[in-house]
Amino acid sequence: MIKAEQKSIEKLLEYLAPYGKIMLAGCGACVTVCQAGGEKDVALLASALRMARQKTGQPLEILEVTPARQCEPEFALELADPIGKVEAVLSVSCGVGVQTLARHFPATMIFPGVNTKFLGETVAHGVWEERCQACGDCLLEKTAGICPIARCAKQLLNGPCGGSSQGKCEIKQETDCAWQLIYDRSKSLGRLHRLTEMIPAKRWGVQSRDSGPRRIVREDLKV
Amino acid sequence: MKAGSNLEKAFAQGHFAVTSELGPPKGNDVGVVQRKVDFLRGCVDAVNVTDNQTAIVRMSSIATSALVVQMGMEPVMQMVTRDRNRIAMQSDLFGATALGIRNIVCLTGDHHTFGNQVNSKNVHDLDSVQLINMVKTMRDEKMLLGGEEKIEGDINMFIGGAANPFGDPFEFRALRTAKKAAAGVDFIQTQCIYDMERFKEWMKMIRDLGVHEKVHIMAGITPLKSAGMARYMAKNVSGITIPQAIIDRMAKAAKGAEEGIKICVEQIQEVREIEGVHGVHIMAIEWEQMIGRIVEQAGLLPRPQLE
Amino acid sequence: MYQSVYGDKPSSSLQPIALEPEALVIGGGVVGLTAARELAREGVRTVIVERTQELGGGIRELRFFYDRNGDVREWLAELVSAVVGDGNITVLKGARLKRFEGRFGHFRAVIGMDGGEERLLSPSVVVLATGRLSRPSPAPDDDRVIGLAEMERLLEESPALPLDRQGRQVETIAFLLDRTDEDIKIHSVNAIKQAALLQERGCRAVVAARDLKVSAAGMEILYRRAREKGVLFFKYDAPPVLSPAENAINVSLEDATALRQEDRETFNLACDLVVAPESFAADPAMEELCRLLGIRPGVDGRPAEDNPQLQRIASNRRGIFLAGACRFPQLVSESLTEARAVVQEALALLGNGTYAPANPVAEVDPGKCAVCYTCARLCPHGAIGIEKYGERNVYAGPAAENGGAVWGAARVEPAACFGCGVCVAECPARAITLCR
Amino acid sequence: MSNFEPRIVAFCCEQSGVPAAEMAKSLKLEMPSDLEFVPVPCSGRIETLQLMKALESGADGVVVFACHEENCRYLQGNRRLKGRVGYAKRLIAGIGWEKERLDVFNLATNDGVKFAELLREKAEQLRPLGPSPGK
Repeated sequence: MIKAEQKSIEKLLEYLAPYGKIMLAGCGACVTVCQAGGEKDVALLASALRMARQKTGQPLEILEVTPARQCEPEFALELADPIGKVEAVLSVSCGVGVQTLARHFPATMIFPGVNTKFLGETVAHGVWEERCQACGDCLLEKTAGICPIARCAKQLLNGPCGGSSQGKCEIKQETDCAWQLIYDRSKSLGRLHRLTEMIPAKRWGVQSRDSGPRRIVREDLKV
Repeated sequence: MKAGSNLEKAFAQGHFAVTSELGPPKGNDVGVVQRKVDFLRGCVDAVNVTDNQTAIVRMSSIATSALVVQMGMEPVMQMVTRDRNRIAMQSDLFGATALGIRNIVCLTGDHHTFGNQVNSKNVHDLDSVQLINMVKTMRDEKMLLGGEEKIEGDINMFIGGAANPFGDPFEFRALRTAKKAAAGVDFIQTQCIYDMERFKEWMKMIRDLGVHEKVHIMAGITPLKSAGMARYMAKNVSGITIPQAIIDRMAKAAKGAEEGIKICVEQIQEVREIEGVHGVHIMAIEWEQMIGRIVEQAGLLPRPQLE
Repeated sequence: MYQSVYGDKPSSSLQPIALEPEALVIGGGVVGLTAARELAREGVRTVIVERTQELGGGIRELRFFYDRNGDVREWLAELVSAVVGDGNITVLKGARLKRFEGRFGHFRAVIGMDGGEERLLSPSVVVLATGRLSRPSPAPDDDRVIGLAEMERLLEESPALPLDRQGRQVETIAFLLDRTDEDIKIHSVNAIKQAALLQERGCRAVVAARDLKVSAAGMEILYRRAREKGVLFFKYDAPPVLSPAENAINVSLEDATALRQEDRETFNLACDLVVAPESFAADPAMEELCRLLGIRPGVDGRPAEDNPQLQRIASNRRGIFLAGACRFPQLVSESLTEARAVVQEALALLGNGTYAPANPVAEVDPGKCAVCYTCARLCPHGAIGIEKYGERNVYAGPAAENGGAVWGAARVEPAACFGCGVCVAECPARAITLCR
Repeated sequence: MSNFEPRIVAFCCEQSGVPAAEMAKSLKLEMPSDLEFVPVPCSGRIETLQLMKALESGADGVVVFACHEENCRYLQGNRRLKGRVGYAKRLIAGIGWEKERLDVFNLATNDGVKFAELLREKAEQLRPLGPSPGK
């Protein structure tokens, strides 16, 4: 799922300084799972913001709302009435939610409350790691199920680079070297021979975001 | 002959080649280049020109290499895939060959977070193996990547790559170098060697794969200036392992620099006996003035004048 | 061989639901008033929501009936007083529909009054009768070119010759009907009616049309009466050209009644007045109304009927009906027929106060529902909604039983479901079954 | 293989396919022998999965009788079905089955004759293809 991290409270207070009444919109899906924008996080952040503004003498009235998802037009439109009553919205859903609200409420400023980070896996409770860059042309078949595009700092397709040592990436000690993992797993699967053939240059410009913002249309469903 | 460069001739005529490394200035002071070239004149068959090494902004490798050519020495232009996409790299190759540059070393390059532009967006459109293959295709099939267009003119480059026998997973290192050989590399310069045993083991695996006949392996050598430098490199330059024996030897020596040079010469003599090693690549980071002495003490002078 | 089209267990939700005899009529025009009056007569408590401060709607421009004598305004006044006097009907003027939720059997409508006050209604049926806006036709900017409405007023103000307008003698009037679009008859009816009345007053009336629409009850008789009174009818292909003459407008048109091209003559009619019928404009509020009511928008700013093959007065959602000019600009008589048809269908639905689904009904298993909104979005009859998740609009886990009310999952309103099964096929979680 | 009698599953929309089928029966029109009808309230009820399952479990041909494009009693049902049949056709073509094994025909309520004709033509078309590869 999409993983995100809340922005610092100072930054959020800076956004909300000019407003007296806002909506704090959470999201019931991905950001709930990574504890950045679920109903509990909304309540937590709301009380922190209220207390901060209490101190400065300009109280902040917050309308707390957490629809099931913020990336469906219908859920966004359900917030139409409450949004009509607030001066601005602080959305702690991922970047998709913020932009969905922005598209549907042209007259209301929608502030991002979190930094959307990556598509990732819950490695442990409270620990999430990047797994996918949505490059549009999955090559996991070539690398035994470990993606170098997402998990190698230099996105090497014919790794490892010279800096891989004791299974760790030279850049961050806590990060496993993707190519060490690829090597180990290929070996255990008996697919080492696949790593001796050069993976050709990737067609970034055709399927990844380098081809510009992408769109999927299922003609059979569109009707 | 693939490119007709001096380095290629050295290998072709069976000489034990010697290359060194030159770091371009952090600005446009041509004098820095001139000084380093003068140190190396006559001591090496060709000199590597680094490409924003450790992601620290320096004069570009193509410009510096062109200057080296004007100064009458043969450069080995390094190109990293960190900073340029395939369009930039192919157009730079056009320019480089036009400016008389005949050797290239294709590298992935150090991650930009090591350098002084931590906020930059890295490119990594290709990796070193794909770059090697691209240059080979441009040279041998006169084709751009993607294969549609014909190239006007010849891209005669003697293609080099790097290898790190001391990185992990060790068993895969030789295989990866074989992969580069298949991709079309002509010579390989290894990371600087301190753990001689591991290097010999790596060379054996290279020989078992028959790579040493397809590719000229050059052993990487870096003289240590002091025990401090040795400890520093062992600790935070990943991919380099320095046996404790060498660190102790450096610590005991009265003048670290002299001991470093002595060790360096011993290493050169030792690697010369290893079957499959066709040359040595001496990287004296900001110590180019010592190269002359090292090469001379190692008995590698005078360098052959090849035509 | 294939997974059965219908679920095996009978649906728990096929029991009949209670229906309060309450109706909401949107639009205080002649159609809305008629529908409200008929519903009230059958004991249905009706609320009329009229956007302006005056009842009557578009018909207030008319004075004369085309097929019988009598003053339209008297007839309208009598209807309005009957409605206002009826105990079962509440009239809300200066009011509009602000919000509309729920499905058949559980509609909730919030009416916003001009004063800012709001009213909550829970109608069982809704009648959409908001009529059409008419805009002066884009005639050349000559003050002697007027619309049908203005001609109707002129006729009312001067019952006999000399007909004068702004002090000028009016003798020859030409009606140009080339702006009638394909299937709208109303302009032809009014033009011929007015031409006949003008002839009675001694004027010379001319009607020029691309093709005359007379396919309505009593239209043939009206046409013959006009001919008998001396109204001249011209048929043309190329639109007539208007050009100012000394103190008249010259209308030159090539009469297309002659069969052979060379026999066609060009006529130049010097007229004191030219009548160009108004054109009908889409009511911008209709698009918003369709969205609020959740009904299918049609073409050219009209609401769409449920299905062209079936009743034209039913919208695609059970319990919501369309009638009158808002559905299609037509003769008042035709609109009134539609009003009565709506009343009959509404009464059939309300029945004896209960409604039992007559068709198989889809049912969502909340445990499997991923709240992906596909079914609510696709249901052709707006019968599926995502249940509000509690007052604080928070997302509770699926199938969190909460006193029978299931939160956070899609729910099909049995009474509103037509049993087509599209949602069942389209649901990515295969959480919906069709139960008989 | 000429006497091979293809097994056909016909999904029929209750608004068009079913009345047409009843009309064909009452007119005693000649129809393929190995035929199975699946009545559905609207062709929009037919899932891509049901089309595939019918083929997978032994049908040599699957046909869907849906209303004409603008006549769907439930507005868009038949257009959604058309999309699904298109998807399924691409799927079976992708796995090397003949596209003719899956088809959709648009009918009106009184198309009894056309119904029988279409089924006979489909049986004719399937005969040379032989039993379904899935058998």
